[in-house]
Amino acid sequence: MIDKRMGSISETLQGLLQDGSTLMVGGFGDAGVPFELLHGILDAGARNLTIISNNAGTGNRGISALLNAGRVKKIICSYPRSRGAIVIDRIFKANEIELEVIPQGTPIERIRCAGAGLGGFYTPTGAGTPLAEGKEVRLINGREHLFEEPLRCDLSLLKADRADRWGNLVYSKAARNFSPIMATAAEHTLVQVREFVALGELHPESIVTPGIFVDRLVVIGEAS
Amino acid sequence: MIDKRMGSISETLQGLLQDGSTLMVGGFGDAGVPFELLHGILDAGARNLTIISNNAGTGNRGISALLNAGRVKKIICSYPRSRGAIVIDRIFKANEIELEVIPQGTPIERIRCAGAGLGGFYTPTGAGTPLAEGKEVRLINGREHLFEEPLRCDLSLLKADRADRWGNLVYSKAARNFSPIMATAAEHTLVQVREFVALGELHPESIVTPGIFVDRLVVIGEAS
Amino acid sequence: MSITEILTNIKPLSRKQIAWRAAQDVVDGSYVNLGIGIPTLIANYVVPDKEVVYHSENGLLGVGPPPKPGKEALDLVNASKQLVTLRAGGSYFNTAESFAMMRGKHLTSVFMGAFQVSEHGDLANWATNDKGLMPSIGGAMDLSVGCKKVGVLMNQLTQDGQLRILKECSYPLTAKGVVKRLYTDLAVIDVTPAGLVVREKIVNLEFAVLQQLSEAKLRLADDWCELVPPEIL
Amino acid sequence: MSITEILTNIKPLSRKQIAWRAAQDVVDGSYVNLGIGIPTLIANYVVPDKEVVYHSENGLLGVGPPPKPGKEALDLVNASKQLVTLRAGGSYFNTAESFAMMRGKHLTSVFMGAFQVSEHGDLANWATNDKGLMPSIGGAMDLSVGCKKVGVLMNQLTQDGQLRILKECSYPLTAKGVVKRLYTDLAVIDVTPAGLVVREKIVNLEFAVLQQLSEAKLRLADDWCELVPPEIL
Repeated sequence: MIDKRMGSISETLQGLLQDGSTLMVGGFGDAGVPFELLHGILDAGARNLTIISNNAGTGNRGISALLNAGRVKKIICSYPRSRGAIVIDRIFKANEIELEVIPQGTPIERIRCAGAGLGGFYTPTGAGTPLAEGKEVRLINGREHLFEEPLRCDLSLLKADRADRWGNLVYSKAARNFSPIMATAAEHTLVQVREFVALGELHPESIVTPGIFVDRLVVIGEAS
Repeated sequence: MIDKRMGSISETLQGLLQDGSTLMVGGFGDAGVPFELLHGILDAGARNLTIISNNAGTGNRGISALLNAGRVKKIICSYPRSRGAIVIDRIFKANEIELEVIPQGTPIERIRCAGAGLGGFYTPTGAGTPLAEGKEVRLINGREHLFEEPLRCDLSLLKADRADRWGNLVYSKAARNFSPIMATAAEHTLVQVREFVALGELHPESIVTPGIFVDRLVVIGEAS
Repeated sequence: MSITEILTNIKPLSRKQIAWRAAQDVVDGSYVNLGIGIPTLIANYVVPDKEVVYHSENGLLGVGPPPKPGKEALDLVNASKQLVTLRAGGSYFNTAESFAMMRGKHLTSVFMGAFQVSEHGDLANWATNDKGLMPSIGGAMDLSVGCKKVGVLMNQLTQDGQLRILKECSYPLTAKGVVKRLYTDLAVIDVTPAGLVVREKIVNLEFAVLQQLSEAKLRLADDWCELVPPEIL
Repeated sequence: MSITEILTNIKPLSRKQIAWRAAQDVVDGSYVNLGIGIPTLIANYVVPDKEVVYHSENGLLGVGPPPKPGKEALDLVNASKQLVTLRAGGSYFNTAESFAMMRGKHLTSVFMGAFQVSEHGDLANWATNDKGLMPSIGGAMDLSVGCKKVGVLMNQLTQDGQLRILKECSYPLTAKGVVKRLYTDLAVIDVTPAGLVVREKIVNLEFAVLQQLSEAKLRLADDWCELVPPEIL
């Protein structure tokens, strides 16, 4: 019998989080960010975290809360700048964090590469720019490409709209973004969902993330 | 105004097919095979075709019909052997075709690579086997990987279940298989569909192939 | 003539007017990505009889106008994180699929902002040389290497009067040799294999003066015309 | 003893009994891929209180039994191109996603047929040395490099009495060092870093005789037990 539901946020994180863990966090802006799971990480007290996410948080919640509490050693993202990105801006200027900014298409493809069991790929993105420094460059059809390696993590923290006990997921609108790919490249994939439904209620042609990629689910209801 | 519907199979192929064209053909077994488009290719009379497909046809229709008519110079597939694969078996044994057999996960990834604008990738699949001959081998984390290049084509011939005038597609059950990826790597993507629906009728979260990847559609109804 | 004197004789385009001019180049039936800032305004000036499918790199095709008050969906945002709507025919997909569209040359055109552009079409729009400014790339690099037509919208000069059209960019590059057309507050300039070619310039702006406002050498097209935007409030 | 004499004293497992034995190793809550041929039969012998999600490389999770007459859907086939059903909770996806599951080590176990297996766990199941036999790979290479537990189901000998368990495969390899367990009509044999270890063998089969039927050296596990299948018609 498969049932991936956990009773609470803390049970969902139980035994999986360590100091020094690498976390992937779904979401673009606020859409799809698993705020409750992130606040669970804050409560769990882990330190020296590495976070892989598109943005670096705004206001005082979610990733910003972890940054503000000094729990994050390094953040890998494509677009930290944002109206309201006050915490990352402050600690970046104070040199209190290692910030790695990479073009959005590269981390998502590196994550997919890891999840798909591939060994790396070449992309034209970033060739001829400062981001090419230290990277293998290969001329393919006369055009420079950079070699990029698979990117995996210990925990993927995601937010979905609906789920069943097998862990099948559908997302809400543009809240989908990174999550279906991040689900494939984690040692453990943890998902907060708005609504839990009976097995068979999600249409098999419309399931976006098949449950094989999901380890634990927690039902949050209408999240913050 | 976008309307990708064509009035007939011949109009759908009009001006796009040449001797020597490379065609990708969706489908696994019979599920998802665009038989009517393939028979349109037969009627159009093109020769020296290269076909990329999972199987090599059974019985006397579809790919088998093209093979039987001597129109195909080369076929790249993963699994030509099959009950009823009489035509490919005969012309393979008679040495009348160039047959390249590759592991199914590699062509689909090469096709995706082309459609995604990447320059190539490394896969562990095929390493240490005769398929590694002539390929670049790279040791990644102590494991042999083969370098694989993007694979594109002139025309992708696909079958979908429903479509709208923007070319958005949904598929029927396991008839999906290669088609959503093949749609991304063709100079022109041509799709035969069972049913045409009004714009907005396909749910935006359930569309499998966004219309951006589709050039022309033809409505066939319940296909053979 | 000083820049101040120049600017008293001419009327540079407003941000909205620059967006209006770029909108004239948006083609019916095309797939278009609009970057953060001025480019986002372009959709407002595309005439409604053109059917255009707007792409947003966070995973949308068919982006529509902002929602009516009370109809907002918090999960429906564009790449600028603004609340938007989805048109009939629109679809949602994941970031990998979205960037496959971008890098894979499936979009017809993209319009972006920039800090600097070189005469070779090099683009610099993600970082300056100010170590205190937090760098941010987003989709800019993937869009610029992958798109068939890259248009850049920017004022001819920075707020403190620095040139932006240069022989070589001094800021870190986003991509090399990708920009096809520049839309500034003074002119429309094409990047060609033979260098920068001015296609349109605003009324009362002498070509020699426009050249002063570009480090890179400009050439005035034989068939150049005046850039006359409508009044936009 | 000749092979004929051996075979008069023992009762090798039938195809269905081999599938039954492999089914005993299928774990509750696991994700399992069943290859073409004997492996497809395994699902018939997994007890119903185990909830198992069957994967088919053509893009299905949650494959169910064959459809009832009159309920067939022609688009719902498994990797063997047999008509199947989809269980509640099942899903459809494209081939790239399906092979990501396979290569990316997301499946718990895979069961395949083989022509030959070596003592190092090398697998040969896609081509022979007969140039007249059309080679076919399908998902075999990706499954075998990507899956955590690869089990092989095959008769100990070929139809014409050739050995299949070898020091080195003579046929073209599918993958190197991937097979973890062999289920034959005579025995269950594990591939370990120290070589092949017989865990189970059928009644009345002397170990020395079993060794004769394998070119590769076998070792009998200290805790070996008898392989006693149920009668299956």
